[in-house]
Amino acid sequence: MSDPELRRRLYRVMVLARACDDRVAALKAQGEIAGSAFLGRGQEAFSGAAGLCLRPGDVFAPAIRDQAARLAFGETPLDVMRVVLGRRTGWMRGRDGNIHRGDWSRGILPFISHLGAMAAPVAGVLLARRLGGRLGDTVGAIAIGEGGMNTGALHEALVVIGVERLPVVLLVADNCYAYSTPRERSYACRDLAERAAGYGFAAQRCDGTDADDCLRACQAAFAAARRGSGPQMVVADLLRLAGHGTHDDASYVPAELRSRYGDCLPLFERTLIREGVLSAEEAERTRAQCRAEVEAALQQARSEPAADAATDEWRVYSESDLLNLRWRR
Amino acid sequence: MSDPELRRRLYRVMVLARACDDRVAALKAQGEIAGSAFLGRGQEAFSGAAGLCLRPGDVFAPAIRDQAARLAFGETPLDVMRVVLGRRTGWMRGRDGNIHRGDWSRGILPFISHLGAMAAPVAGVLLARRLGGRLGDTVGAIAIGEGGMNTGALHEALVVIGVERLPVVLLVADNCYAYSTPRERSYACRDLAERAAGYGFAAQRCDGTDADDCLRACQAAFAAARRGSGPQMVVADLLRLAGHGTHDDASYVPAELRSRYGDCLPLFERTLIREGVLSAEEAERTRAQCRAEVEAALQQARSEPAADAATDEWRVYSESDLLNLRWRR
Amino acid sequence: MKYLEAIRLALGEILAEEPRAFFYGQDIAGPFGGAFKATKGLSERFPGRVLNSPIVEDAMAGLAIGAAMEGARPIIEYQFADFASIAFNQLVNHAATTYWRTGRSCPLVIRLPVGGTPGGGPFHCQMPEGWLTHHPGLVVVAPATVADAYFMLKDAVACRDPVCVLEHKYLYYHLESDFDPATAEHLGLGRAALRRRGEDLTIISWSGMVHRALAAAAELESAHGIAAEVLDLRCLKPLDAESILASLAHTGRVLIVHEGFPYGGVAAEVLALCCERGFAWLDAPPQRLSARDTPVPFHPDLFAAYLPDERAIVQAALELASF
Amino acid sequence: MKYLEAIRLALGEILAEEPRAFFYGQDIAGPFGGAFKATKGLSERFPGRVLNSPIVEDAMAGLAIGAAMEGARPIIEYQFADFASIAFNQLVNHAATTYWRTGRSCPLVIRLPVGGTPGGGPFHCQMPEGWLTHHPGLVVVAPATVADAYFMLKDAVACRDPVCVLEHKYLYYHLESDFDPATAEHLGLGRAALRRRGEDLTIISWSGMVHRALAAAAELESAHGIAAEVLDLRCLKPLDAESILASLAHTGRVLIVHEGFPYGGVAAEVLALCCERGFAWLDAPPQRLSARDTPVPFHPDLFAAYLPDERAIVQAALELASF
Ligand SMILES: Cc1ncc(C[n+]2csc(CCOP(=O)(O)OP(=O)(O)O)c2C)c(N)n1
Ligand SMILES: Cc1ncc(C[n+]2csc(CCOP(=O)(O)OP(=O)(O)O)c2C)c(N)n1
Ligand SMILES: [Mg+2]
Ligand SMILES: [Mg+2]
Repeated sequence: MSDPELRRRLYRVMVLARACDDRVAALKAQGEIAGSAFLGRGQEAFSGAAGLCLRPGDVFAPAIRDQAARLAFGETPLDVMRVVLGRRTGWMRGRDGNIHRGDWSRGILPFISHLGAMAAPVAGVLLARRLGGRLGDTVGAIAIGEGGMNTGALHEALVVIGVERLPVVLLVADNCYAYSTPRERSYACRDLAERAAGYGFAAQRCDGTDADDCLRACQAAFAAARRGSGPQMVVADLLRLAGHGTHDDASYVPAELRSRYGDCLPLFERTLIREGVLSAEEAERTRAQCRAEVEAALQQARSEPAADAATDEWRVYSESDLLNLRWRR
Repeated sequence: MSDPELRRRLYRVMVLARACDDRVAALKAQGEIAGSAFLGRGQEAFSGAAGLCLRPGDVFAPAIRDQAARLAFGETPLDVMRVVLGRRTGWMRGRDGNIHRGDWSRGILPFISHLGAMAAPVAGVLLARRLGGRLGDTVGAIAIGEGGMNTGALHEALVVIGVERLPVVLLVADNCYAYSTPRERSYACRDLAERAAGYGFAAQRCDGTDADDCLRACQAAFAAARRGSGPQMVVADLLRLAGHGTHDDASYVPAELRSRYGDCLPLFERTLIREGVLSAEEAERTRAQCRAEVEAALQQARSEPAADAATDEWRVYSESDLLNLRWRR
Repeated sequence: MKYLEAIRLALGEILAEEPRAFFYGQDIAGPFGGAFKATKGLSERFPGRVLNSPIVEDAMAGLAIGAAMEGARPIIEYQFADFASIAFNQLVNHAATTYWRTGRSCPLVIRLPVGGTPGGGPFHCQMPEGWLTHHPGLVVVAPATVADAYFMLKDAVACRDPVCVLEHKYLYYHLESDFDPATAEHLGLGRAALRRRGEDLTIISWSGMVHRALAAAAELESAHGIAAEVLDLRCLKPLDAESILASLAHTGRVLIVHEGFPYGGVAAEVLALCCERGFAWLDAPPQRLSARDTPVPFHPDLFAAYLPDERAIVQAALELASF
Repeated sequence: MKYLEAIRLALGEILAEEPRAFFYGQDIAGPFGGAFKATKGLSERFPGRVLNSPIVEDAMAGLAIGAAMEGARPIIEYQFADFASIAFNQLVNHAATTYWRTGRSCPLVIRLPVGGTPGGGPFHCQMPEGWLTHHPGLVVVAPATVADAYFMLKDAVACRDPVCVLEHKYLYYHLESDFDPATAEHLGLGRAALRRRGEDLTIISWSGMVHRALAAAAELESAHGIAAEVLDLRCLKPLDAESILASLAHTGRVLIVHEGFPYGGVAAEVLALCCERGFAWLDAPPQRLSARDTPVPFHPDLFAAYLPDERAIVQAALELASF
C-alpha cells in the first residue's frame, strides 16, 4: 500500500478533476462552451495515479479523459477554463479548444483529434533528449483508450518505442466503450496487455475502479521505465461513467455493466475514511475547496479577453520572411 | 511428415519459382525489364508450402517474394513474363509491373506498393462472402515480411480480422532484413509470433529453410482457418538469399548470418533424395522442365504486343457516362 | 424533410433495394445509429448489414475495396471527414487506381461528414475535396440540397466507380425542404445545377456554401439590382465543364465561393478551367473566395471570420460586377 | 557535381554545423546509405545521428514532430515520396498546424524523392506537391538545379517551419554541373528563379520539368524564333507571387508545365494567381501542361506518353504565342 500522503494527494486530484469536469459539463449545458465537452468521470483513479507518477521534465500525451492526470502533472483549473472558453490568454488562444489543450513547454502535449497520433511525438521528444544527452531519468507517458489502441498511428509508434527501447509508459484506459462501440468490437484478445509483448513492452494490469491498485501498477511501471527497464504498458479495467461527450446519454450501456463497475471516487473516499487516512470532514472540505478553486478559475477566465478575429494574427508560418530565408553559419 | 506426393509437388513448385526468378534476374540484367525486379530466393519453401495449402476460391495477397506461392495457387510463368515485360496481354496491361501483378478474379490480389495495404482488402473479400452467404470454407492468406508487420495498415487490418474472426492465415516471412534493415531494428520481441495473441490470432512458428516444417505449419494453420477456428499466423524464420532487388548486392548481410541459414531448395532436394521420395534423375528432369517452361513462357510473352500509348484507353473511370448516371430499380 | 432525414431515407432504401449493399463505420449500428444518426434504426431493420468498425480508418477503406472487388456494395461512413486523412493512402492509391490498373471496377461509397460548425475546431470541420479530387480515379460529389442528399447517395451506390459523398454537417440539421422523392427532379450524378438564374455574374459554389451564395445573390438583387447566377457544382470530380462554361458565356463574370483551404483544390481548378477554355467570354478576372489559409479555428468568433460570409460574397460580387 | 552529390554534401555539412540535427529514415544508415545513397558514409562520420527507421512512415513524421518541438532538428527521408501518403495525417494535420495552434514552431525537414522514372510505375513516381501545398502550414520546395539541391536543403534546416524538400529522382544521377558552394549564387528559400529570359511567353515550371521547359525554350528560339522565358518556381508554397506576376507582365503569356496530376494542385493555383491578379497583362489564356489524369504507368512507352514531352511543350508554346 502506498504511503498515506500520496493517497491523500491522489484523492485530492481526483476530487479536483471531478469538480473541473462537473463545471465544464454545466458550462456546456448552459451554452457557454462551443463544440463538444468530454468528461473523465470514472477514470480519475487511473488517470490521477498516472499523473502523480509524472515529474517535472517528463512529457505526457493525455487522452480525452485525463483531467486528473493533467492536474496531477501541473495543469490548473485556470488553464482548463481559459481553453474551454476560448480565451486569448489560454494555451490555445481560441484556435483549438477543449481537451486538445496542452503546452509543449510544460510537457503536456496539445493533441490533434486523430487518436493515436500523439504517441510518435512522445517518442520523438525522448529520442531528441537521448541524442542530446539530456534524457536523464525523464519518461514519456502516453494515454490511450482501448479504441485508440487499434489505430495504425499508435501501432507504428509502439514499434519505434520498442525498437529504440525508450522510457515510455503507455496508459491504456479500457473503459468498455469507444464512443458507443463495446470492447468486444475493439479487440479479440483477452485484454490489451496481450499486445505488450509483441512490441517489447512489459505489462501491468490494474483495476481502474480501485485507486490503490492503480497507484501500485503505475508506480511500478513508471519506476521501471525510469530505471531503464524499457517501455511499459499499464492496462486499467474500468467503465466510462458518462457519455462519450456531454451530448451523449450513453443509453447503450446496459444496466448490468453499470452495476458491475463502481465509481472510483466514492470508493476511494470510503476506503481512505475507513482506514483512517482521511476524515469525513477533510473529505467534505476537500470537495468544497476544489469546487471553489474551479469556480475562481472560471471567474478569472471569464474576465479575460476572448480570441479576437480582428486583432489576433493569422500567420501559419513562424518565419516572417520565407522569401529571403537562408542558412548561415 | 506430409505425403510424398505433396512433397514432390512442393519441390516442383520451388524449382519452378527459382527458375522464374532466375530468368527474371537475367532479363533485368540484360535490360529487358524496366524498373525493379525482386526475387524470392531462399523463401520458396515457406511460400510454396503456403501456396499449396490454397484452394481454388481462396483469396491470396502475396508479398514481394512469393513467386512460389503464386505458382502453387495457379499463376503461370506466362502470367509472370507478360507482366514483367509490360505486355498488353498481361494482367496489368503494362500499367503496373513486376510483383504488383495479380488478378482479382483468380483470387491473386494485384498489390499496391505500400506494404500492409493488401491485408484489409482480404478481410473485405471474406466479409463480403460471409454477408452474401458464400464464405463456405474458403480462406484468405496474407503474406508479409517482418518489416511490413510494422505498418499501421497491417495492424488495423489484423484488428478487424480478429474482431470479425475471419478465416485468415497471415504468413510472416521473417527473412532477417527489410531492405538493408536488420530485424533487430524492426521488432523488439523475441519473434513476431508474439504479436498473434494481441490480435486474437493463433500462432505457429516454422523453420523457413526446412520445407517439411513449412508444410507442417502451413497445413495446420490453413486447416484451422478453414474449419472456423479463427485467424491464424505462421511465422517463418529464414534469410533472404538475394538483394532486396536485383540492384542490391546485399553486402550488408554478414557472412556469419549467411552461414547460419541454408538454402531451402537444395536442402529439400537432398532430403527427398535421401528419403527416396525423389531420384536424382527426377530432380534433374524437374529442373530442366521448369527451365524450359519458363523459357517457353518468355518466348510467348516476347511475341505478344506491348502496351501501346496510342491505342490503349486511358480511362480512369469504369462508368462511361458519369454525367447522366442515375440509380434505377 | 431534413437533409439528414433524406440521407437516412436513401440509406434504408439502398439496403432494401440493393441486396449487395452493407454499411461499415464507427458507431453506426443500433441503437446508437451513428455520430450524426444517419443510420439510426437501420441495423434493426436490416440485421447483419450495418456493422460497427473499430477505430481503423485505413482498414475501413481497405476492407471496402476488397468487398467491392468481391461484388458487394460497401458503403463506409467516416465519423468526420477529417479522420479520412488516416485512409488517404487506401483512398487515393488503392480505391482510385484499381480500375485503371486492373480493368476491374471498384464500386464503393465513402460517406464523409464535412464542413465547419462553430466550436468544431481544426479537426472536425475540414473540407476534403482538395485532396480527394487531385488524385485520379475518385468520383467526388457534394450534395447541397435535400433532394441531392437523397438522390446523389443512391446514385453513388449505383456507380461502379468509388464515390466520395461529402455530406455537410451544418446542413444535416439546418436544411429542410418539402422534398418528395417521387416527384422531385433527379439530375444525373455528374451534373451541375443552376440554382438561380442571372445575367450579371456567376457565383460558382458547392456544399454548404451554396446557401450563402444564394443568400448573397438575393441580397445583390434586392439591394443592388445585380442579377447573380448561382451554379451549384454538385459533382466536384469529374467537373461538369459544359455547365460551367455555359454559365460563364452567359454572364462573363465568375466568382467561386467555397469553405475549403485557399491553395489549389477545386476552386483553383474551376478558375483554371474558366480561363483556359472560356477566356474569350471573360469580362473580368475570375475571383475566388475561400477560407483563410490556416487551420479551422475553434472559437466561434474566429470561425465566423475564417469563412467567407454573405457580406464578403456580396462585396466581392459588387467589385466583380463593376470591373 | 551531381544533384545527388550536392544533397550528400549538404547533409554532411548539416550534421557538422548543426549539432541539433539528426536523420531518421528507412535504410539510411551505413554501410547501405539509403535507397538512393544520399546519406552514404554519413552514419560512419557522425555516429548515432543517422538512424534507421522501421517501416513506419506515419510514426517517422510523428517522431520528427516531437523531436522538433523538443528543440532538435530532425531531417526525415521517405524512401519514395509515394510512401509519404502513409504520413498524410501527421504531415498536414499535425506538423502543418502546430505553430498556428500552439505558437511554437516545428522545425523539421522532410526529404521526398519525387518524380517519374521509366518502369517506376504508379507508386514510385508520384509528385506530392498537390496535397502538401493544399493544407495550410507546410513549406514546400522543389530544387531543380544542383545548386538548389544543396542550398535549399540547408535553408530548409535553417527554417523554423516544417519544410518538405522534393528531390527529383531522375535528377539524382542525371543532372550535373560545376557547382561550387563558395561562389554560387544563393537565392532565398522562397524565391522563384528566372532560368532563361524571353519576351514572347513565360513557361512556369518546377522540379524535373524545368529541364524539359529549358530544352523546349531552346528549341522555340532556334527553330521558331520565339523567345520563351523560363521561370523555375523553386518554392511551391508559399509562392513567389511577385516574380510570377512580373514575368507575366513582361510577356503577357503563361504556360505552366509540370509532371503532376492535372486536377488542382500547384499548376491550377499558379494559373489562378495569374488570372486573379494579373488579368490585365494577359494577352492570351494561360495554359497548363500536366501529366494525364491517370496513375503513373509502368511501361516505358506509356510513361513517355504520360508526361508532357519537349515536343508537347513546344507545340503548346507555339499555340500560345500565336494566340
Ligand atoms: C482516428 C480517429 N477516428 C475517430 C475519432 C473520433 N473519436 C473520438 S474519441 C472516439 C472513441 C475513442 O474510444 P477510446 O479510445 O476507447 O477512448 P474513450 O473515449 O473510451 O476514452 C472516437 C471514435 C478520432 N478522434 N480519431
Ligand atoms: C509503406 C512502405 N514503405 C516503404 C516501402 C519500400 N519498401 C519496399 S519493400 C521494403 C522492405 C520490406 O521488408 P519486409 O517487409 O521485411 O519484406 P522483405 O523485402 O524482407 O521480403 C521497403 C522498405 C514500401 N513498399 N511501402
Ligand atoms: Mg474506451
Ligand atoms: Mg524482411
